Amino acid sequence: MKKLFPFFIFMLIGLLILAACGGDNGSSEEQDPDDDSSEEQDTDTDDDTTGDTDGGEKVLVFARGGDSESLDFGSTTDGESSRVTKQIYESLLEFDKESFDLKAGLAHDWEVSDDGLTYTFYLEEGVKFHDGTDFNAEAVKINFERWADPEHEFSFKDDGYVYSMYGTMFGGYKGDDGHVIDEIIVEDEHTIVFQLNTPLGFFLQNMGMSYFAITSPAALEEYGPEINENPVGTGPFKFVSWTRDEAIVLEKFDDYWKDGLPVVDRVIFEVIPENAARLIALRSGDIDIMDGLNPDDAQGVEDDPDLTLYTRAANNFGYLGFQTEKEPMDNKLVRQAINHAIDREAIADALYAGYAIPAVNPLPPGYLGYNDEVESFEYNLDLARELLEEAGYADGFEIELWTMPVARPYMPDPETVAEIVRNNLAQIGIEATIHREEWAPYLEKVENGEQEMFMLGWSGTNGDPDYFLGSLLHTSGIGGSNNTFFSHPEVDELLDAAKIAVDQDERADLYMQAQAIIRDEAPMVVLVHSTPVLAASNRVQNYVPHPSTSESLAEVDIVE
Amino acid sequence: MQTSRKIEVSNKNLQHDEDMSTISPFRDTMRRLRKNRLAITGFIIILVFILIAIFAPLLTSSGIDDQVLSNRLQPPSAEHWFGTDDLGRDIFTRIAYGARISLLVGFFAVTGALIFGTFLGIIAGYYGRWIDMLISRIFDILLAFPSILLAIAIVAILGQSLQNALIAIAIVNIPIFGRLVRSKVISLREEEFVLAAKAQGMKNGRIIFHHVLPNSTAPIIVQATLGFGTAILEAAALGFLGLGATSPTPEWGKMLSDARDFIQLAPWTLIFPGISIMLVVLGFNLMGDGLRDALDPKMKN
Amino acid sequence: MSTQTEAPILKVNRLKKYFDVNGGIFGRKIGEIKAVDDVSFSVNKGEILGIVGESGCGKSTTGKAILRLIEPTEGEILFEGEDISKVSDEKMRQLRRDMQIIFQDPYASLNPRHTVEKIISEPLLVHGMNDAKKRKERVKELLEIVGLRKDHASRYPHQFSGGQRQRIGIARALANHPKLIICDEPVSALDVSVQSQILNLMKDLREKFQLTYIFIAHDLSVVKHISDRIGVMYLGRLVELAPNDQLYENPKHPYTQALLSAVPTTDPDIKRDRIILEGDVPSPENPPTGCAFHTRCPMAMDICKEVRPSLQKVDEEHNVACHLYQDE
Amino acid sequence: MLAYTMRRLVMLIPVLFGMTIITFAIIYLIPGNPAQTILGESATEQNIRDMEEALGLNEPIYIQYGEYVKGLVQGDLGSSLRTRASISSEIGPRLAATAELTFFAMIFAIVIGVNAGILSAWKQNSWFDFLAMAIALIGVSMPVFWLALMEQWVFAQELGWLPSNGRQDSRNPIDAITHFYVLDSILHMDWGHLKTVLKHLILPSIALGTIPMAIIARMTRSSMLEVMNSDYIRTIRAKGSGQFLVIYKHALKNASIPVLTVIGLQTGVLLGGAILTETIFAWPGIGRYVYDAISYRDYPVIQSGILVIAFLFVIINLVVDLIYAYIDPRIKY
Repeated sequence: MKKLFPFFIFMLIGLLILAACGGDNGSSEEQDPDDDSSEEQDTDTDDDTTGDTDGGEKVLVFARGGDSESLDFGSTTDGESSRVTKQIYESLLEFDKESFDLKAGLAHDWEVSDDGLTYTFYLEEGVKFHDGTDFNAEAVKINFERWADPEHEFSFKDDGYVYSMYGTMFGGYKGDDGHVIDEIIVEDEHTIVFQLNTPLGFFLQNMGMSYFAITSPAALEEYGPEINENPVGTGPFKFVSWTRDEAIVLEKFDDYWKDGLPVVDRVIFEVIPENAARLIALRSGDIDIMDGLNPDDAQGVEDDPDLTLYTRAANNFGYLGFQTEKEPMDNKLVRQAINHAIDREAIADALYAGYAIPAVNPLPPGYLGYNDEVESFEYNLDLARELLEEAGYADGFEIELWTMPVARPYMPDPETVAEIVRNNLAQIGIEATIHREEWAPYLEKVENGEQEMFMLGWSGTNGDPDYFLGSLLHTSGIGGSNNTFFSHPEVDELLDAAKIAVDQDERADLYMQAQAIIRDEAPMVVLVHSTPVLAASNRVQNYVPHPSTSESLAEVDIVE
Repeated sequence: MQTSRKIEVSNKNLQHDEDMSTISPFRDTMRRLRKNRLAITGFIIILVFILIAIFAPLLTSSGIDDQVLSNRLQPPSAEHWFGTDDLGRDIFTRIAYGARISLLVGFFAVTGALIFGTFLGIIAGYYGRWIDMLISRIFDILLAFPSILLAIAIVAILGQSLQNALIAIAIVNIPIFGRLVRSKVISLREEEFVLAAKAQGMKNGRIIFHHVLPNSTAPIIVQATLGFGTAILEAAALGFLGLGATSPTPEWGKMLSDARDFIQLAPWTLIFPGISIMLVVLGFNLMGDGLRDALDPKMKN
Repeated sequence: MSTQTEAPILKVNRLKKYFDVNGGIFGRKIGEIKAVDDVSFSVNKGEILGIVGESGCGKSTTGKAILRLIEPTEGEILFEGEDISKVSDEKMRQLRRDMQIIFQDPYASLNPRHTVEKIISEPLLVHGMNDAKKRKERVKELLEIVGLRKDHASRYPHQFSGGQRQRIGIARALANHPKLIICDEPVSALDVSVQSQILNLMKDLREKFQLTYIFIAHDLSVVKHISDRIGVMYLGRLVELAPNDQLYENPKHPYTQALLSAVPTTDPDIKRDRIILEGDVPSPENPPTGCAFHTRCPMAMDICKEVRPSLQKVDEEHNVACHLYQDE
Repeated sequence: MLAYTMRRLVMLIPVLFGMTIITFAIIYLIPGNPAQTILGESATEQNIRDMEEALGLNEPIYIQYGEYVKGLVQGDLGSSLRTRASISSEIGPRLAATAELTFFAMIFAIVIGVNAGILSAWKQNSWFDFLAMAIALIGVSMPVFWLALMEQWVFAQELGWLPSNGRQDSRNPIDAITHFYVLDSILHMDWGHLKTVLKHLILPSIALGTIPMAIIARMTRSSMLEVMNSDYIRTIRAKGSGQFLVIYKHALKNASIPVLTVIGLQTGVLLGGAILTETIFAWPGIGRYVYDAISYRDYPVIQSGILVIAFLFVIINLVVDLIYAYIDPRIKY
């Protein structure tokens, strides 16, 4: 016990000194965003690793709200995962920088047969995986078979691997009726042919998705089910380390096949869960780019001379869905009335500080076949009341409004949206009570159509309209993703035709027709397309956010 | 007779302080409590919040969910004393109505814990043997979890709602009351006046309710008062973690969690709910401390 | 004094009370304390039986075990001919109307939160006097019987002196006209000056209400004036049981002799040599074999270490458990 | 002492057993299908069936519980629904992060609490005493998460003195050996890192340590007042000069028991508070692990996180009890 007293005093003094010097340092950070150099001066005398890493290296720190689930892109649908794997892996095709237009990826050229059943890809030569093995047609075949065939040696089914995105995009798995890929033929080392059994309008679009990138077969062999923690691809950066909930560190792949890329030496994906805290970190120079800027803070970022504000193009929408088989939602007039009663502008302003587009169609603008001519539902309470009266509900009614318990990209704050909707509905006499469920039962029950009115949304992945319209509004989606139970023969026909058409103009026309019908039937209130805002330090150059939320950082530079 | 003479002597002694003849233990406590300045402060704080909760509709003209989206995140002003939140709702209104929630949560959680805890504590303490064994082990297990964690577990099972949070907090507090009552009952069981009651031929129920319980009230009251504060804190924490009240309920912890994103833009959305929680809890802590001093000076540690 | 003609009101046969001792890693029973070990005696109606022994000898346990305030481990307790050691709790509860106890500590035995009125009227209520007015009357009556004032009824125990509290305790015991009262060292917590008042009161009450007392004390001088017969206990066993005068004039057991030699006499003519006992009372958890007293007995013989002496009649009504007097 | 220790260990068994039942119940009793949770809104029925099978959800309850306990005994906590990573391997570094934070919070609480308590008692009824006790009272009434938010607002944002989140500078991460970053940077003899790591520790430690600090201050003060009224201290006080240090030493000796008690009692509060503090300061500890799991409804992680924290709590309490029994001879065992 005698030693305790000096110990306490020592600790007390120590803490005070720390607090004091912490203060000094912090204020200098505040003035000088280039914290590293000042940090280095302090520590220069000590021989440490700080000097080596900071010396001439360019380090880009990208901060986001959540950690990645897995670095095996195919077995997850998590955006935070593909954001990282996009840097490590490449697909046969790539999307253009700001849109879903296709350009060459690992395949420099491709051909489609006239019947739309045979796709031939000519692969880049001399491309190496990070582990030094060669990229070739065989590798492509192994990857696709791994996803398609649950019995494949690299399927890792027993370890809980499920490739749900593959199943969704290619109509199921090997042996399923809807599965479109009949056969994959390796023509030669650098030529591969996909033989389909039905035409698929968005097959090429799929090939650009980061969910169908190519993993080194040698690495699959080596790591087995642990491939999700040891990614090996052909991308500009290779994987270094992953400290869960802290950071994923990537470094420049020296043998990258595109000359002069990547520009920076290291990319660190840091996790800072709170939007506000992330902005503090950006301002103090701890990070370079932050995703998920609170829209209310966007003005402050624009006013800040050291920061730049970026917006991502819209690629999703949130909606208020109606169970169209249940009373009173089976009445088209009621659905239209509610459409007129919801103040989309207010939601866009309140939730996104204006960084959202009030939605008209259940498809983001800029997509193939987006129908500009569809008239939006005007926010008009009188009109809404009239329609309601016409439908026989002059005195309104009581209803449950189901709201989801988790935030999704298309609906960052479902509770607040629910409150605004409830308020709006009250104005036309509809008394909504907000009903909550846990996420899993919520999805189950919504899929079973137990509710009358619910909230949900949809995010794009391959930039194709079918992923929106086909999933959400085709009769075949009932019991799955068609939670409004919307079933309209004419719409079904149009969507079916568009799905198998290979000519993109023809497809666009079919989708436009479908949207016009959907607008009139009003199975849902399409609320807003969010245009997420990001902020970055002015030192960051050539950064272009992609609507899919994952963009390559290969060309991004840091200038002092 | 020799005896009667002696009695007269002692009667004189009693007449000497005749005015004390009706002083019951209860009044004695009240007298001591009134002298305790901290306890009075605590009592006043709580009273103020109770009045705010009751008269909330008179204090403010707006409702808890009156959204004026054009009026978002306004700083405190004459019109909005505590400013407005991200949906343009008056924060003062929400805090005033929120007082109802916090006080009710405290009340019901403590009452629930008190009733079940006392019941189990009495059974364990009075009957002993295997039933004591069983109940005590259950208490041990429940107490093996840090309280907020156990509450999280319970809400995870029951699902998120204010009511379930309340149930969780009550369950978490049951062993605290249970153990207290049990130990008190065990010590009282050995007291001669309880033995005397048994010797008189009283039934167990009567012994428990007329002899054992009334003599354990002091620590129970103290614990209940302090428990009020903890329950409010726990409810706020659950609300903050997104496991308590749901929108648009103006629960203070939930208000804090909703306002987190606006810490830079609108700090008042965070400051006022936090201060409210702190003040109410402080009130109960002060009163609990005061009651402890007044009721049972031995319990001080 | 003795009224041998009637059947005894209470008969205790081979009463035992063992307390378990727990310990070890699993908290199992690792031993037992023989607080009362094979005690037999009987009490006649209207008699006062004194039980004397050093503290820890099991005399209080015996008293409480008779009332089943502590459940006896073994043995029979015949109250008015009926074995009450095995009757149901409810039956026992009703029997307690007839058997009462006065506790040692007048401060602890009264509920501090109840008024005197409530304390005394509660036994009336639980045994069926539902009329509040009648109860009030009876409480006043009882207060006067024990020498307190009627208006004391509204006060709380903490406002009384020790002697007065013990009077309240006596009034409570008397409330339902009991037949037997066990007095568990009723005066040992009181000042010497008050002791005799209480003893006199109890004597008066016995005559007035034809009560039977078992009077437990750790001091022979207290029971001398009040008892008809006296039993002496040592380490959970009865070592001597004899009528009052015989015990004082002719104590047989060496332990009784030692106890008696410590009593200061008021008669200067009688001179006794004080017998000082050596050593401490052995632990009841591990009592000596044979005669429990042999470790301290000035007259111990070899047999005392081996064989436990039984309580045997040496004279009419004089029983002793000692090898000095054993016939065989 | 050994027997006492053994007995305490044996008494732990039913408690641990009960804990597994409670944590098992979390998975078993939650509404909805975990497979659906994992796969989200775009899952097909076949996906869900496959996932159920992979997770072993189609077995009867006793088999599931048996598997669960069997796994626990082998140190296998199952795997996360969200990341599919093994929880046992994920939890280690997080445990270290939480332990480091908790340790420094406790140091803060003890250093400030004990000193403030002693000084308050020494200067009883002075303005210092009044102020310190007022702060202590407010301290116990403060919601941890609110304090943390206010700290972040004032010290990180408005003043910019201290980092607002994380354990270290992400641009320049430390090469983890033990995952106790303070220890790691000492092992690396890397004083630059040590400084940043300690700077990151300040705000969360203060937030987490405030409640125990307040309680320790109050307990120290009251036990000190008792000591100070003893004849022994009166004599020393009467002697005059140099008395303060003597009393300080003497007082500390006496303060050790209440402090130890508080440490035992407050570890639970601390570990519970860690959930809130870690969330706000983005501290990658076990508390935030559980919090993130809550928002993703990742029940196996919630389950294991709660179990591990509770286990830790039980062990710490056991150790405190044993130390207590060791240093205080009045305690019977």
